[in-house]
Amino acid sequence: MDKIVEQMTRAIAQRTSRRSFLARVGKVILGAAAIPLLPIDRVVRAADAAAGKLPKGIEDDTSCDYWKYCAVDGYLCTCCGGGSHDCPPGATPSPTSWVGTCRHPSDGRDYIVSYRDCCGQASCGRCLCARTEGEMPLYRAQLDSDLIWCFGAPTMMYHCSTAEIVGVKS
Amino acid sequence: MDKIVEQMTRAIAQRTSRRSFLARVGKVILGAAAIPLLPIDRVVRAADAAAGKLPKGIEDDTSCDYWKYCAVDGYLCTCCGGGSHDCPPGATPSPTSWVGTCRHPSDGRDYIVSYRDCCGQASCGRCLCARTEGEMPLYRAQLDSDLIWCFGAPTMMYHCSTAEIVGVKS
Amino acid sequence: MSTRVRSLVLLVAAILLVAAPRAQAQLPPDQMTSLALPEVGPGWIFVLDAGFPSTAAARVYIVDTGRLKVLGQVSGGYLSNFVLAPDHHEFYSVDTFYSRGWRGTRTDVVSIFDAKKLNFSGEVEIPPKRLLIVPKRDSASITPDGEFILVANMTPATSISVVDTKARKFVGEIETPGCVQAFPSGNRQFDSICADGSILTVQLDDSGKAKGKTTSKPFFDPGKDPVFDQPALVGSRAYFDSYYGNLYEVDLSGAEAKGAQPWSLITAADKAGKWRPGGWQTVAVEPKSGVLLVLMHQGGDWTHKQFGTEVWVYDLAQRQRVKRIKLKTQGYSIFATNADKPMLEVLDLQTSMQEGTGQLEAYNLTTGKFVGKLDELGSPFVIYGP
Amino acid sequence: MSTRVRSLVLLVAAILLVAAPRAQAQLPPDQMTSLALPEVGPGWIFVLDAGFPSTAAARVYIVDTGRLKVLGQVSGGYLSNFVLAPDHHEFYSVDTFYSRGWRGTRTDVVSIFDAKKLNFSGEVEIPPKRLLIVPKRDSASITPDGEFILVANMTPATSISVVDTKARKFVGEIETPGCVQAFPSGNRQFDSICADGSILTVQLDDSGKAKGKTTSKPFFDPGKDPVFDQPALVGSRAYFDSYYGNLYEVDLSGAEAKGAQPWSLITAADKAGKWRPGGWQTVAVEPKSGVLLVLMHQGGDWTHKQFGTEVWVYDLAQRQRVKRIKLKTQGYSIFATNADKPMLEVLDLQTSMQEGTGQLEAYNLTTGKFVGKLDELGSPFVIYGP
Repeated sequence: MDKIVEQMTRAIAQRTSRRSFLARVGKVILGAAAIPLLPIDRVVRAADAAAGKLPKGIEDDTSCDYWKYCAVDGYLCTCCGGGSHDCPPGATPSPTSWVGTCRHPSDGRDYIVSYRDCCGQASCGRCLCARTEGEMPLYRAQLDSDLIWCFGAPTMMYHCSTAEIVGVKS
Repeated sequence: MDKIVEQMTRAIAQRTSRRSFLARVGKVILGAAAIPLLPIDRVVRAADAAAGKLPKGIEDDTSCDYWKYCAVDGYLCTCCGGGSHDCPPGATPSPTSWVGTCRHPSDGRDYIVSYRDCCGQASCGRCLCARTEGEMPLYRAQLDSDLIWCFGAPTMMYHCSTAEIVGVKS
Repeated sequence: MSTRVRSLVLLVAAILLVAAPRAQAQLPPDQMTSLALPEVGPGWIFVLDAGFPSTAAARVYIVDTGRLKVLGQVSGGYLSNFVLAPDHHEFYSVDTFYSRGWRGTRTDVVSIFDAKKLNFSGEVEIPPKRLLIVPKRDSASITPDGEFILVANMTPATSISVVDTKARKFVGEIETPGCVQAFPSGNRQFDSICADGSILTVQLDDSGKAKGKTTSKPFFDPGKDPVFDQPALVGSRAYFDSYYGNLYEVDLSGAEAKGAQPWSLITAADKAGKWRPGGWQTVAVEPKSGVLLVLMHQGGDWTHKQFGTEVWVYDLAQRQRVKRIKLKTQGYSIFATNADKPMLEVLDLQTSMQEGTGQLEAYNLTTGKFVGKLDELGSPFVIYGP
Repeated sequence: MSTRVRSLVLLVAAILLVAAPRAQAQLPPDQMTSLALPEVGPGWIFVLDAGFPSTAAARVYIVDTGRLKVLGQVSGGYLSNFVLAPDHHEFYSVDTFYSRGWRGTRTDVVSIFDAKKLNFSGEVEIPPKRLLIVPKRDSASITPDGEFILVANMTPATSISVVDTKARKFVGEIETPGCVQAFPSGNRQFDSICADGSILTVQLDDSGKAKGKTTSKPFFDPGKDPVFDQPALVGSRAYFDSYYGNLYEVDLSGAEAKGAQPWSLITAADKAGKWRPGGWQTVAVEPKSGVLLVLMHQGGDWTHKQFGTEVWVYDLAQRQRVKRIKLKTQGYSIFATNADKPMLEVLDLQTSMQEGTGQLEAYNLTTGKFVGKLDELGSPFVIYGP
């Protein structure tokens, strides 16, 4: 898991020019030495019911039941003019995020999902979705979904929430 | 009626040191020469039903049915730590207001009521009450209840709404 | 890849997966971007959410009424107004901000946004005098050529602030004593409605300063039959409905506004049934079909803000009612669109302004049938069209 | 004349009037004033409304739980925190503001209010780094002597800003790498909770600068049984409940925090019934009665934010459950008061955070009976006590 987080951090760092900032983020939030990072083996997957009946909205990215949203917390960008991993016009993807693991309903794979806030517009206020699979208290900030995850964005003003696949859990 | 408005303006002016401001208010909003001011004879009184059954909250100043509230429009100060004619702590009574006429449920008299906003705190958000007896469009601003009536107050930030008896309709 | 296409891909993938659950490649990593808007479409509307209960955080939802979908948002301030550039290249929010949210120094600005990316691109400071009211249409507007934005002030003295959109500069303030709002009626002309039932017409010069003012004869009697202050505007023609159910047409094209003889929207039977207009934005015109729409309810005197249960449709040429559309949910504001077909859009604040559960309902104007709805629009009061 | 007295006068007048409808004098003109608060009472609570959906307009409702009445409001900003001076002469709102509401320059301040008149009396600017999160207790706090306000920062590097309340000055920033929040545990000492399950104790000098830091041994295993991050604090004793239903007591009085052996809040049968703690502010202590309260629900793993259906009451000395209080409405945050009798206060966000329909319900802690409720509290997350 630490490797995945590291990859993610790297991937994010490649996408942004704020490298020095992110190096710091990495050290502070993600790196922190000997601390076990994710209680990953106890993550309850959204689609444990995959073999049986699937929730109605599991393939609908405007539904809180959408498979990628297993640990999303906020107003869904898909209801605000954005996509499941696209910010609405006028909002900027945060270079930082908390992470979760969601099982795809059909391929059965566990995907690492980065929950990146879109920042720089007033709160969207539509489709509030608060799911808590794998979500941890504030002292494990990188897994806390209640934080405004706009660190490194031009502003800390929260607009809406996305879910971006960053890889498959190995 | 014009006399009452004039009296009210005077009464308000006595209560505030911003006389020059209010003289101007008087001229602009209340004085305006030959313009007929209040469609007072067509005001529907809150308690026309006084002879029959009274609304449940007609004597309860935290109820939207309270007799003095026949033209109130906003969050009731009585639900925000204030009184029916007292601002909650931290909020300032506006020296200006719109006016209405409400019949007292028991004495049958028609009282001129000044709907003074309390200003200088963020909106209270409790006990929204929107009654429209005698309420006029924006071109009759002194009878428009949708305006932020904080003219002459230290700030135009609306907190809640009161109803103050200023006299009896003669 | 648009959201729609991507959803489709996922759906197709999912269908394939059901057949062969482990055969396919894993989903690739997503690439996060910010979306941009297409050109403003004829079926778009702009829904102003007043932001109750806070009132200090207005927003405008940009809505595609054809898909009943939110396309984006323009963020505002304390009881903001919205203005759309006639050439659709910019959106404007006319805002009041306090430096500390609810306290501190007041600043009024026209905030400018790029209409594609919705990026904030600048602001023009105006005198901190703008009319603060539960948001109404025409408290801020723009000349048809897009040169000047007109912002209504009230201190309570009334005036209009003029902003030059090209120069991005405040041009000056025009006093409009006893008259309110700014109905744009020409590239160098706007009108305000006055306390005695007359119309003030103001002519502007090319720099946006007043060069002439004319007060019309009263076109209605505010003491007897007040008109609502949010008329339907088509070009320089204004359609005002009144508390008692009359329709006043006013020609704003000339230097002096000219009111026509009013006509009644209600029959004797309607009157007996206590039908009358009411709500917030109570009247609309759909020019292509030549119809006038009025939001109606049954109520006594001073029920002018009661929610409407029906929308009555009138043939404007014949001055005759041609249809009654019963609303599924009681409405507060109405608007007409005509992208592929004439449509009625109805805003509904539901049970309470405090709950932020306002919604939009769409009806086919030809058939009167309910088409669909869009919910979670906060406390929406006003609809603007492109 | 207080509201209550005046209401009484009106009521008496009304009763008289029924007997002799035209005999009495007319009501005198009202005299409008601004009310002041009495001394903070033991039955008062401070309910933090996060202001959803806007999030930029937090407010604190000051509530008398005895009368279930709102006494006043402290207005805030973007995801504000609330702090009460221990001597009750001032209230503080720890705020973030943008100069243009949702855009512009960020400024973080401690806003100071007079506790009687609720007048804004000054602000102390702090580095624009404060932790922005759906509001939690202890993201801002004050030393027991009222000298220093401690504000949690996250950039995401973690630190604490210290404000001197007497001098009304920002004193400095103390780095707390890997540790968050500020639990005040002495006049010159506070604690933060760390990612590895340990506690960082920071000693202050008289100027509010750090003069010593000690990290305790981990008192819980975050990978196995995470504790909630909003403990009940009584003096320098912290009570943390955990996801899996254990109670961790930590003594914060010394230079190094000392965790006690945890004990289980649930029996084997409870476990089988899937009972566990959950919500937002999930644990409370009522020291006079010596009871611990935990908000409980039935759910699987990762249901730690599910609304609670019951509050379980434990004798702290015996470490034994003594009562189960079934909630009328599912709760999200709990608190205990003891003005005349021990009471349980429960915050409920109802069906949705978007609707601003949050309410407070009060229960008698001795009998477990529902006493009453106070509604329309916006989106309330946190309860603070005097």
